Amino acid sequence: MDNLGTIGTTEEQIELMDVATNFCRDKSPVEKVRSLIDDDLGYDPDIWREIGELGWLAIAIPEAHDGVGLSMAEVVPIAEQMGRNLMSNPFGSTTLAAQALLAGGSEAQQAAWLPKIAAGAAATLALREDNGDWDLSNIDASGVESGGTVTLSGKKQLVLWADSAELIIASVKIDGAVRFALIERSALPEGALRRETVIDETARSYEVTLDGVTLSADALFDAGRTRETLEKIELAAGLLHAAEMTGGAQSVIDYTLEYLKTRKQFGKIIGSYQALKHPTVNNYVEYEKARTHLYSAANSWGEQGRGEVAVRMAAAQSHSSYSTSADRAIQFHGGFGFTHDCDAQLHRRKAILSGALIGDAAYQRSKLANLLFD
Amino acid sequence: MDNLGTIGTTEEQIELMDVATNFCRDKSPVEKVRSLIDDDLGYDPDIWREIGELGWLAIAIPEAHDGVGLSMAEVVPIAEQMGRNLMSNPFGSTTLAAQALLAGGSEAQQAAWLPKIAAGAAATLALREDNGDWDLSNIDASGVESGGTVTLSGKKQLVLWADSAELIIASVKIDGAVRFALIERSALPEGALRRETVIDETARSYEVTLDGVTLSADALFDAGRTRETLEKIELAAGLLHAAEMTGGAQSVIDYTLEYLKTRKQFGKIIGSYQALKHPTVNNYVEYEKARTHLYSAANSWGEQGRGEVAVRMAAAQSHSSYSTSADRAIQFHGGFGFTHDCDAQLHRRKAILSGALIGDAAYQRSKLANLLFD
Amino acid sequence: MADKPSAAELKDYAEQADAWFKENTVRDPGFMLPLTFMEVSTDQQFDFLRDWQRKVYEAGYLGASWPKEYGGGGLHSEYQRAATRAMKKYDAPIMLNAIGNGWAGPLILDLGSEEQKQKYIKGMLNAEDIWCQGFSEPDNGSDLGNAQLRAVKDGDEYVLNGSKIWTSLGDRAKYMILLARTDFEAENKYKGLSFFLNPMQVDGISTSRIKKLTGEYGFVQTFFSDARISADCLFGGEGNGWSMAMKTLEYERGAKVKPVGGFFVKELDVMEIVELAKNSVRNGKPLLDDPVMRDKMTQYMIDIQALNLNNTRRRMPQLMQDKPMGLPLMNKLARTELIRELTEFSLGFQGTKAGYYVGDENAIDDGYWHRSYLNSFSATIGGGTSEIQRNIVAEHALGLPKTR
Amino acid sequence: MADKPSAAELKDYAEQADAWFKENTVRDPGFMLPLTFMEVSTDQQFDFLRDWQRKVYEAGYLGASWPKEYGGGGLHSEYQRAATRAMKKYDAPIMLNAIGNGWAGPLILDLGSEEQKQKYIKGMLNAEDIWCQGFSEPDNGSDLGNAQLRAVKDGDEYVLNGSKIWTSLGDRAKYMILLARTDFEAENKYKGLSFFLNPMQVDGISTSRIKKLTGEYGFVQTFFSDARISADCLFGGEGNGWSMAMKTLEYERGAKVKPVGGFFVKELDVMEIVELAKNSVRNGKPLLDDPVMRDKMTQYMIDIQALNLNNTRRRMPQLMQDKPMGLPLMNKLARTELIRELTEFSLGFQGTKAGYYVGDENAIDDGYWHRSYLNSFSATIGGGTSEIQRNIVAEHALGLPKTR
Repeated sequence: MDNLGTIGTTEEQIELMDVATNFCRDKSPVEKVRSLIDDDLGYDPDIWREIGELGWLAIAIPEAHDGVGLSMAEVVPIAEQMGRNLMSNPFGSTTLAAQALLAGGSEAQQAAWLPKIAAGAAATLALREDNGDWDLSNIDASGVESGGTVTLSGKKQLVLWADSAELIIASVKIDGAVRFALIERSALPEGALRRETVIDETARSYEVTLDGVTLSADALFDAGRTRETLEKIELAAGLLHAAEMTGGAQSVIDYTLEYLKTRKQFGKIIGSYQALKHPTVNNYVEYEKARTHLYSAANSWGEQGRGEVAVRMAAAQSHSSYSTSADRAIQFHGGFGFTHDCDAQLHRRKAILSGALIGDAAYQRSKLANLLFD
Repeated sequence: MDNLGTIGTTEEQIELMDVATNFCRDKSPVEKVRSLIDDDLGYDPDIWREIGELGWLAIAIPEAHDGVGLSMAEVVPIAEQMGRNLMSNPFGSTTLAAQALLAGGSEAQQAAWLPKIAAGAAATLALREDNGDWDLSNIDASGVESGGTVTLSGKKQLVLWADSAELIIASVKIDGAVRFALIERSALPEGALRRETVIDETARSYEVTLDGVTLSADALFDAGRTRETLEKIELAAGLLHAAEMTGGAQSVIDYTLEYLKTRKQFGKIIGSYQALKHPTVNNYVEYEKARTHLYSAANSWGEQGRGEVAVRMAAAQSHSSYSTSADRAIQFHGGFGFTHDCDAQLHRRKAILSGALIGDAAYQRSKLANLLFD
Repeated sequence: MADKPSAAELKDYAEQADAWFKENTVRDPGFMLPLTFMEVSTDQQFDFLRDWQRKVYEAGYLGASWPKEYGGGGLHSEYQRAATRAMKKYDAPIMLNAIGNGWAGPLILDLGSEEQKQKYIKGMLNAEDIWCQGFSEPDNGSDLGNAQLRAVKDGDEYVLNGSKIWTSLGDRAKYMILLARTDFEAENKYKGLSFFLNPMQVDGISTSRIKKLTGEYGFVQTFFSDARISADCLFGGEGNGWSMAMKTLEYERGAKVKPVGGFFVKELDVMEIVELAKNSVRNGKPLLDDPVMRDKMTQYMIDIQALNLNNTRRRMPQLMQDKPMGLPLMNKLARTELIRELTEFSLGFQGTKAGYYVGDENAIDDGYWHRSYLNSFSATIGGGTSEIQRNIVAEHALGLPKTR
Repeated sequence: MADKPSAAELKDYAEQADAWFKENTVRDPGFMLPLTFMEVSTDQQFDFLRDWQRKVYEAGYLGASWPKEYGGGGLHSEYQRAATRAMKKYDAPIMLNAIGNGWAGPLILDLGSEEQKQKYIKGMLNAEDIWCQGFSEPDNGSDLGNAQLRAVKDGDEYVLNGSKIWTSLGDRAKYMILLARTDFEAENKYKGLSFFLNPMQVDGISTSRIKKLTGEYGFVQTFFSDARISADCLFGGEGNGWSMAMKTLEYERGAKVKPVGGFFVKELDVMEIVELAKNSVRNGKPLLDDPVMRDKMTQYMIDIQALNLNNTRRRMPQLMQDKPMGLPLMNKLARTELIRELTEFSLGFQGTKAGYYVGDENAIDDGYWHRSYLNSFSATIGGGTSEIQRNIVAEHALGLPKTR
């Protein structure tokens, strides 16, 4: 098979890994994560500003648009460290919106938005709908074009950080074809956003009602770019969430190890019981596989064919690894694991949301099988 | 769902369980099993005679044909104990041949053969072919009928105990339709039987070349009975092998427990290590599930719909349980487990053959799914 | 001992019970009903279930086979079984007062004094007196025998200091069955324990609610600081606490005492998940058209069917000859782990909707499956973790040596 | 220390090596070639592999970077790596003398005397002198440190009594690296051990072949009864046996000494199983049209790809910051368990044909898959069982406490 990924890193990637490791650890202690659960915004605006100043939102944006001119490969270590520290903010949704603009946006659209994003403006994608389908081309929200303006209708679900986003890129059907519409949040009518209750309490998600939103026809991506835009979004999202989940798996395993090394039962440190020790080793092995796939996916990003195989392997492995490690973390913490105070549940819930957003391990495997065996 | 089986036993079943438990234990110590591996016949003719005298081959044969007039339900505890003690002989193949005669044979054919079988004559079925297909209707061996005689051609594979069988019931295609032919082994030409090397060294299997075998047209089952005959054979074989595998699982778990209770490493009885103890518990739980399904299948045998669901559940669960328990038995015996002298491999090999004969757990589940969800 | 009813008598009673539960069972009060007594979170839920238990009791379908003189129905246990079958048939809500009816009640009926029977039984049947359990402690979750809560005799009182945790209904209970240490010099940790029927409305006893991983409440931690209770509360004599505690576990497994009736835990109805699967769509196709899902679902059906049949097989001695303790001891392990796996598996049916949780209008089945999955850990952890259960099966059913 | 070659020099050498292996590699000698040095069963296999190793050595592609003065090629290790890559590329047979070249050789080159280097190195490179390993004993399979084989000093000789087991090529070897107990009063079990370069053709040393679960041979048990060997055979000094043994394990992991080249174990070629799957038919349809099989096969591809990439990642410090011992220590566990699962899984491809075994004309791939599955246990058990490996990872990579 010649479409298997390879592993490698770039200097910039490793530098960013070092910076992000310290930044995310220092700025996102778990007490802070928990205090933000009850916060409407869901993140610390000052830290968000710092992230903008660090240029992290500009990494994968071309220099022509005031970006750093690197690729998603260099975004990976940042997303990984954010996931590791349960740091939740519009970084991911904004990065994906930028990728969408790069894949589908016209020169003018890119020029209008990418510099803003590179400078720290939040953005997001509105793709999912009530059918629950992971196939993003299966949508019902629609737009009617007439005389240079488009009138939208329908609902989009699981739109992350919509209230913070200056730009919402929504998929709608126009004349039966999937199109992408650039919507300024400020242009949304009153009450268009409904905050959703999602399984991951650290995330912020909204249902967006498009009814009555009108925009100029040149706020649409070119129809000819829809397919590659959808593909780019799916891959970028897979890579980004794989990074977050891999970081999360590392951290939930470390969290469990800490408990296994200190908690005593029957007069013994419980980490000496093979009933807890060996499954933890198995989870650790699966995590290392996930991390290997993650940096293979980052390295193979952009290579035709290889890129998708590597990203889906990373997504599948990180989702199953994160889910299992967090599930066992709850169990191995015993009674404490059953409480909201135990961090294991934060990770378990986050893994569920990530799988829901990009498609769980089984879904990734079904897509992979076609790439590998057909 | 109204097609799920129920559990229950009959008095005769329990009596036979007690008799078979002692008989198989006494007559089939493992030293004997191993000595028979190098024996051409593969079983002890005196014990085979005793089995005939005990009337075990007559259990599921109607009294009208000199049988006991019970059902496969009462055969189950015997097959279970034979599997438990790795007792290998034509009991299974003969029982299945009788079931085939009951499902598809004419009154005359039944009258000709069932009394002989009830009295202890061995018989077998020749169903499988080189395509490896578990769908027994997919065959190439054929027969040409003309002027009251049928001329057969083609090869049948994995025909158990063919050299001991007085009767071989073979499936062949005649005019495009699957038919069953009653072949007296004595009528086979020289060299028609080739002993096969099968994974289970305690079993005896033959490839049967049908070329040139001719028989009278009334040695065929009626064409109209083919479908129910195939179904009956598949279910009876599923039940019988489920019983053998369940008994085998019990025995390989006990064999492992014995080792875990006596072997010392690092100055400790290894059975005190949770790394060995907990997986053994899991295997035991799966075994008990298999045994529950087995006696549900025996009890539901003959009930339309329920019978097949219960039998396939028993076959699926016993195959996966036996396979896993034997696999772990090899591992948990350490270096000794890797030797031919360790009994674990006898069981592991037997589980592979059983799965090959009736269809492994995955195959059983695929059939079950249709019964449960469609 | 009440007489065994005739088939006709039993039939009449069963029909009455059937009719009653058919008429009176409320399945959807407009809010989510707890599946177990450990999940009672809101006042609404508590009040509803308390009223329901009283109503069932007053209709004569709870404690029907407990002695008349203490508030029971005095009937043969066949009657109660018939009533319980009717509750199951109509998917009736759980009985709230689990620790009272399932643990304390049988113990008191079995070993209690006349006064104790008079004092406690009726109040637990009609749910007037809610009971809770005080065995686990924060530092000894799995190691009950190591309980450290201190009970010091002082005149005709005991002075209690320490803390208990995972107390279901602890903040609503009138009594607690309490495992406390009366002797710190005992030759082994078990002999130092004593068992109390402990009143909760006492100075020095306070509770704080524990927020569960589901975001709901249902357990409390109970603190004892110089709490004084009458020495009469001691049950079974000093130093016999461990054997009393073990007895309550036996009763729970259905030994000796006649069944009080009803159920404290609703068993997950498998068909619900089959329904979810049948109604789920994945990439535009019915989920059960996806052979991978079919295969997994089929394996779960095999598991579920096995565990359900095991309950029958357990009562068939002819199929329980070899390792007779195996089935009884493995049941909790197998069932709770299966429910955890199954509820987790169900999240994979939901596509992007798996992102929603209880409280969102877009959540499938109001988030029932997510909640059930998260709650499933209460059973794989509580009452002896699955890891402890494997030790128990290994040591008591398979005869493997203890892990030191 | 040989100079690092220039790109051009290396390219020339690599091209020569490539050409040589392209021309000389025999992939199918007409009988089944062992995948590992532990599976050499017949004389035919042994003779073939011995000749092959000599041929490769004489061509300068084995031991190319070992010191010239002892029989090596004296080249920089980049050369040897290039040659090994060529062997892999043409799927060349394994190097037979694994214990000699992989274990004893590096030890002797690292710590041996001039005489020892002169005496042993060349003979192990050209496969003239076959080496075997005597660490495990029948009663101490996993507990090497507890070795009981007795070595008693008597004048300028040691007298050996006891037994070793799982000795690959033990019946064909000229030398054995032997772990024996010279001091039964040592303060701990490890300090009582000494390490010997033990000659096998000595009175009192006998071997008996062990039949494997595959039905084949490949290991022997070696018996020592009053076998006398020269005291010169002691290596590393009395009481240092354990540290010598541990060193051999380090060399095996590729530490310190330059690579001898070639490989002693053929890695299962994943694509083989994909091919099997692609060519298999199930119920009339291609196996890989069965989505359940596709799904499982895909997961295995994910696992295989991860383990293969891990070998590269291990050499990337920037991706090995956290738990640096994790990847190296988990490799054996992960790889051997995967191969066991994968080969077992492959049996499910074969329908009724899975009933056949090596030697039957109807067997798929001559029974290669059944045999590989059964043989896979030699790797999940030998060299420290998977259970021991999990302890090692837990304790040395994750910092969990020892299990007592």
